[in-house]
Amino acid sequence: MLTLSHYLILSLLLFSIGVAGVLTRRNIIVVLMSLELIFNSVNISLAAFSYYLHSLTGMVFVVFNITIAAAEVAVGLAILVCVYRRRRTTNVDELDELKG
Amino acid sequence: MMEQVFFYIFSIIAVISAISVISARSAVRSAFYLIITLMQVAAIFILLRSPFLAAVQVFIYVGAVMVLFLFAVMVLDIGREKLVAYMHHQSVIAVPAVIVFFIMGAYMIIRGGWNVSNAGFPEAALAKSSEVIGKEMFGRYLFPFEVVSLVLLIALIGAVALVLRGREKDKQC
Amino acid sequence: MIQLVWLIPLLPLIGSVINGLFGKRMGKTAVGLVACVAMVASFLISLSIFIKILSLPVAERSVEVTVFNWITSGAFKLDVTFLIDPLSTIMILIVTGVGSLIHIYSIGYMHHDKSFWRFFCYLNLFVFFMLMLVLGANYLVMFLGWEGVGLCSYLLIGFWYEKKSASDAGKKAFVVNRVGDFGFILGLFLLFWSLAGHGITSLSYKEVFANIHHLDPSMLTIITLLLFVGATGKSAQIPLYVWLPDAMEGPTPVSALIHAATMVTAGVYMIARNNLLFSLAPYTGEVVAVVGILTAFFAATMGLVQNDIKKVLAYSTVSQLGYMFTAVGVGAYTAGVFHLMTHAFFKGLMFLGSGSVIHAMGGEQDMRKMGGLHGHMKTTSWTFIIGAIAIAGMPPFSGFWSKDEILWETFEKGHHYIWALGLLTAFLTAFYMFRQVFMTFTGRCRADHHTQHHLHESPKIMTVPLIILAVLAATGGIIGIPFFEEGTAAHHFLNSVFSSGQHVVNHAVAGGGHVANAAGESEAIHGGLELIMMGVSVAVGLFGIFLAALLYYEPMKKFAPSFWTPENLAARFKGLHTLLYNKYYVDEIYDALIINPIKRLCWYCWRFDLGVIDGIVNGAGWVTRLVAWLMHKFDVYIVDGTINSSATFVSWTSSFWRRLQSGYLQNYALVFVIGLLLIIGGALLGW
Amino acid sequence: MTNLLNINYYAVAPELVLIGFAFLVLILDLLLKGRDKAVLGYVTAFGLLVSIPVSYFTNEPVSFSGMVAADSFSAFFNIVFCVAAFLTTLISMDYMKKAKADRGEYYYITLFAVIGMMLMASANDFVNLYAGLELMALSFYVLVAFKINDNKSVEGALKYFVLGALSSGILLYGISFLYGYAGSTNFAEIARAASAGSSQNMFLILGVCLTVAGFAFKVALFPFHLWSPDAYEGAPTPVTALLSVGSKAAAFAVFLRFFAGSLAVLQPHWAMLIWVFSAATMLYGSVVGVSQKNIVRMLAYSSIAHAGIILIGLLVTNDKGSSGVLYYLLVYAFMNIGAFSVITLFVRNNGKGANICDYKGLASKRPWLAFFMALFMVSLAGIPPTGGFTAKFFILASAVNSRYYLLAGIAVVSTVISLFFYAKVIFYMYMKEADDASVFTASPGAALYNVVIVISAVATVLIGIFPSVFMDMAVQAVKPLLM
Repeated sequence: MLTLSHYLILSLLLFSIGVAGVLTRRNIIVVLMSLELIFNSVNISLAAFSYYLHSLTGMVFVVFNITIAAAEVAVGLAILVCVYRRRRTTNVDELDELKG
Repeated sequence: MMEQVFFYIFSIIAVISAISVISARSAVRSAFYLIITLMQVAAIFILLRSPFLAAVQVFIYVGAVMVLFLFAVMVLDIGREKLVAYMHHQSVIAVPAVIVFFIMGAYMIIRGGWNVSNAGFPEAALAKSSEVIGKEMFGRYLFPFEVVSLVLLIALIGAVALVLRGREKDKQC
Repeated sequence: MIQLVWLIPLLPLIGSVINGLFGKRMGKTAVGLVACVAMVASFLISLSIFIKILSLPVAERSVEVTVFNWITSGAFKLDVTFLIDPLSTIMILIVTGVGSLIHIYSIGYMHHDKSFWRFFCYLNLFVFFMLMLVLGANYLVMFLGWEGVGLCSYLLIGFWYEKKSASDAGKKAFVVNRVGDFGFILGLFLLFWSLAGHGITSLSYKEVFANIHHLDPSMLTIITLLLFVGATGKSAQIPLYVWLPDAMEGPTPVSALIHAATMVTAGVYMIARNNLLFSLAPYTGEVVAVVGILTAFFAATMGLVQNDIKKVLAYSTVSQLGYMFTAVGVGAYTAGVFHLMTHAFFKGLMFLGSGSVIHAMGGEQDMRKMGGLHGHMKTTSWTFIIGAIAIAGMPPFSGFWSKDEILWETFEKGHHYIWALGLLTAFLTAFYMFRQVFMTFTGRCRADHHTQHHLHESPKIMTVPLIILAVLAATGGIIGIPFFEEGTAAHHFLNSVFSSGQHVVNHAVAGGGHVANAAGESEAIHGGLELIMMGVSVAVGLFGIFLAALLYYEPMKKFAPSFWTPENLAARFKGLHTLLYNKYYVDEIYDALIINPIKRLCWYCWRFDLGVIDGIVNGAGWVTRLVAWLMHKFDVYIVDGTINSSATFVSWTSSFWRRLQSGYLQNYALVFVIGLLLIIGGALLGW
Repeated sequence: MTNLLNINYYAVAPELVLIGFAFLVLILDLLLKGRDKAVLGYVTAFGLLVSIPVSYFTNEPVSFSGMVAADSFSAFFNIVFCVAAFLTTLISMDYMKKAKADRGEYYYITLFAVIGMMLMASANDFVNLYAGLELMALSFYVLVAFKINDNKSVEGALKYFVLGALSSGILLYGISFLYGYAGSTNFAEIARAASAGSSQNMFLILGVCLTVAGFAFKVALFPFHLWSPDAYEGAPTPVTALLSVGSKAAAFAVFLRFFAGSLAVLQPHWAMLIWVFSAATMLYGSVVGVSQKNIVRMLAYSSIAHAGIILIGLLVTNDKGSSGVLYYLLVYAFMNIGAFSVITLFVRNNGKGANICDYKGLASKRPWLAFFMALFMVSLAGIPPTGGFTAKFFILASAVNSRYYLLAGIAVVSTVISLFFYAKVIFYMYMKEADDASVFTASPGAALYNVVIVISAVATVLIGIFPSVFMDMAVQAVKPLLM
């Protein structure tokens, strides 16, 4: 029997993998992809809660989240394009002008 | 029983491809692995009796977002990553930290439980989830729905302001 | 009229703001006019309030004017409230009156300065804070003024900041005053803390005084001692007097206004205002009196050998402040405040006079290069001499009455040693003041030819304030002449403020078996004994003047015995002279005892930093380097990377240890996640 | 249907006004050409100005099926947002020209950011809250990157974006657990569930921890603050001013409404967490601020330290603490934007004017500006009689009242430490001579800066001298929270 915990653990696993990707990958595009993993894991969690709670809020929230995540990707890639134009790199570590 | 089997199949594929996303050497591969993960998530949504979400997931994520990603990868990142280390050196600390996070989270999830057992929507209603979600969205969630439209607008304007206008400036220079 | 009291501090503030913001563009005439009009208007209001107060019955002479409720937080209230009572009225009259004269004088004195507007901006601002200090009806407003005058004093001492000695002196004043203020703040905190324990959370004098009996005497002693530490800083008493002589680096009107007439008397005012607290802590009173008289004496001895015209006045100021503290220490608050007033007149006068001299001498301050100036600048000379007579305590000039009153009160209250030391100080005062007069104004001019040629009397705008102050210095003692019914006018006027404190003191004295002498009974005691005392102090003063004349006044020198010349005396008492000339080496002692140890401590701390902290960092670096090496092997053999990781890894770790803000995005994210882990972990362990 | 959903347009009147103006500016931007575009900034500022009284008079019951709580609390915050955005819009008109980033999008994106903040302040449901937060955050990502030809600007934006998205993810994850715990995303429902159920529920704990981390990022609490100095330095200076005031205030609004309002029952459980946050943030901000040479970075750390102090008011879950937070934010808006306007006036594209030592001798060259700058520094340092002092006073008084003595002590220590860097600016302005007076030449649009600086200065002093007026407003504003 599938329980809520199954789905939540799956979601947690994807979330952790996403966080690990943000922390370890040097390519900004892959970092952004890892962020998408995080949002997806949240969506699984919300949908699972929604299903097991018999409440539709979670489902609606997922729809909103998917939309907002798409918007975020657009803005993120736009910023990335700006960075690339200035610095000709997608390596996170080469961006260290601001520090201290 | 079948449901369980499918859940494990989808989950395992999702996790493996997710790990591949963050460990693949090239960004293009990462993008493809991510598409696989997103498809599995859509399948999970179906297991959760919400085909509408699954459809949205496929349309928006796989159809729109990933195309955007692939586009960005192709335009900005042609094979450059091979030249530099693709993994950050702080992995030594980051990976254990994430594992600790996972262990703590898993412990809390297994120990946790929810407080209410409300049965707002019976099984039958969930079967028609597209319709119900639609009603909810234009009913109770009308206001956030409108706000989300503004979010999309701002993404549009923002992308134009940063990318399109930037090119105009480049031309002038 | 009394309701308009808020105008008194506000006008100088407005003047200051106008000059500070527009001054640069307004031109010197307008700047001076704005500053002086603000001051004079403020003085006129003060005067009318004074008259109004006089017309009220004695019992109603204490009026609180709440300008507005500043902060209300539950039962706790902070108001900007002004207290008009005889004490604050006298203080505002002094501050605005003498202040106005000094402002007018400054127009002449500072006329050639390029930062004319800045000067008046600061000066007006200072007056504002000083008025807040004396007018405040609660400790907060007083504290605001207290800190404000300190700030302005610092700004004005360092006014010519291009001159290193001036900015150093400013810094010295700042640091020394911080030491004092630390004690003061501590005292205030302790006062509120202990009162809050009894459920009183008010800051106003009225409330505090009404409930002060809740505190036990030992606590009160500590509080008053701490407050007195603040007073020693602000009013230049032992051991914190060292900044005042150096403060003479500021422009002379500043010395006159801040470092003679007003700010330095803030400590005296504070103790007079808190007379009830100090009366309840007799031990503190003793300390105040002893510190005061010792300061008076030692400063006077240091004044004997100074050659800088302003330094002499500076030491004399410290010495006179010592007198005032002696007075308030023994419980003779009226006498202290009375001396404060007369001192403002004659010391303000003398500083302005010395300024006039310096002006004429083209900036020269060394008295050995002066002499014979009487012929060149009659007004300055005469007014200066009047000031000197007043400070030397010659009747009927103001200084006589006030100083004599202090001496008489100390004697009468049984402090005979203090009285004796006071008398000796009076002698020294007369001596060094007339030494200064003779060296500056009589004899042959020792200045170089060029300077002599340019000697001139100062313009009217400078001499008129001198004349007014001279008149005040000469006649200001009237209110302290003790031969009226019901005591002196000053007593009569100030009695209501000090009666509670006085009552406590007299009570204690009576309990100790002494004869109680309430202020109201002063008529009876101002009898024979006091006349004798007066005679003695006049005689001592005259003797001092006579000895100074023998030493420094040309026509008298021939009557002096052969050893009685400055050179012979200096040679004979070489050790003493050197000691005095170097001001008892106090600055050097402070350097050796306080400053150098602090410096050394800092150096040790720095060494500690280098040795231990770096050790830790290096150790951590070593560990991470090991991990890095292992990782490197892992990379090479397992991941098959082409990564030269150790170098970048070490650079990453070092920047991690050195600074969290490394500039690397993923470090930020990692810190973020670790923070999250800590939160969740903490929550799991149960916060 | 309408009644069932209780759609109430009055409840979102301020947002509607701004949306209207945003579209007006958008259309004008398309229609106008060349020099005429200068009007965009004025239209934006006017819109924000109009929205202030509208916000003031908006006080409606909870509407949109429990989504929007347009009460006096959100009205107070809306006014703060509008004032802050109004002032920063005025200074940005000339700045953007100077920075060669004078594009019309800037103005309506600013308006959208303000709308997002308003939605956050009035949100009564996590769905709505998250939408508003993302609206604000996306707008700010774009605004921070707005000087697209400046390395620092885009770099700061990228860092801000990645960390911001990460924090959004974490926040969202936390929301999902709170939803799982209570079965609803509505604040009132969650509050009901929290007061009914056990406080040891793991979903609740996990949800609270994750949401706290998400909002701590927006407030820039240690250790979630790392983005802020970089984003602040990189961003166009007016944007930095708005970011440091608006985004922070919006996150505090949520903190107050959700933690001090809905989860007040659980205060003993999260108090320790907030205590540690507050202490660490205050000390970190003031300590690291001391070593800064760049004045914007210095203000970034100062802003971190201020956030730590404001957090004390959150910890004290009574009307004193909460109203103290509102009051502090109001004061902070004026003094911080004032300081940033002076900086904006002088800062050059080549980085001149951004260092503290560039302000040498300002007092003799531009006495007015130096005076105002000194006033703002004095206020930020919390010295009477400025608003900064009274704000600190209220917060610390509430802390002492609720027996957080140690925290109040730490706040005093942090204030004393921070005095060093504020005094450094004053010291450079007044005690040194200028090496290079060219920094102080005014740009052609200086008049607008002066307006902003004077408004901020007057407000800073007025609030300091008449605190009770504004405190009463704040006390009124927090009433709906504590019912």
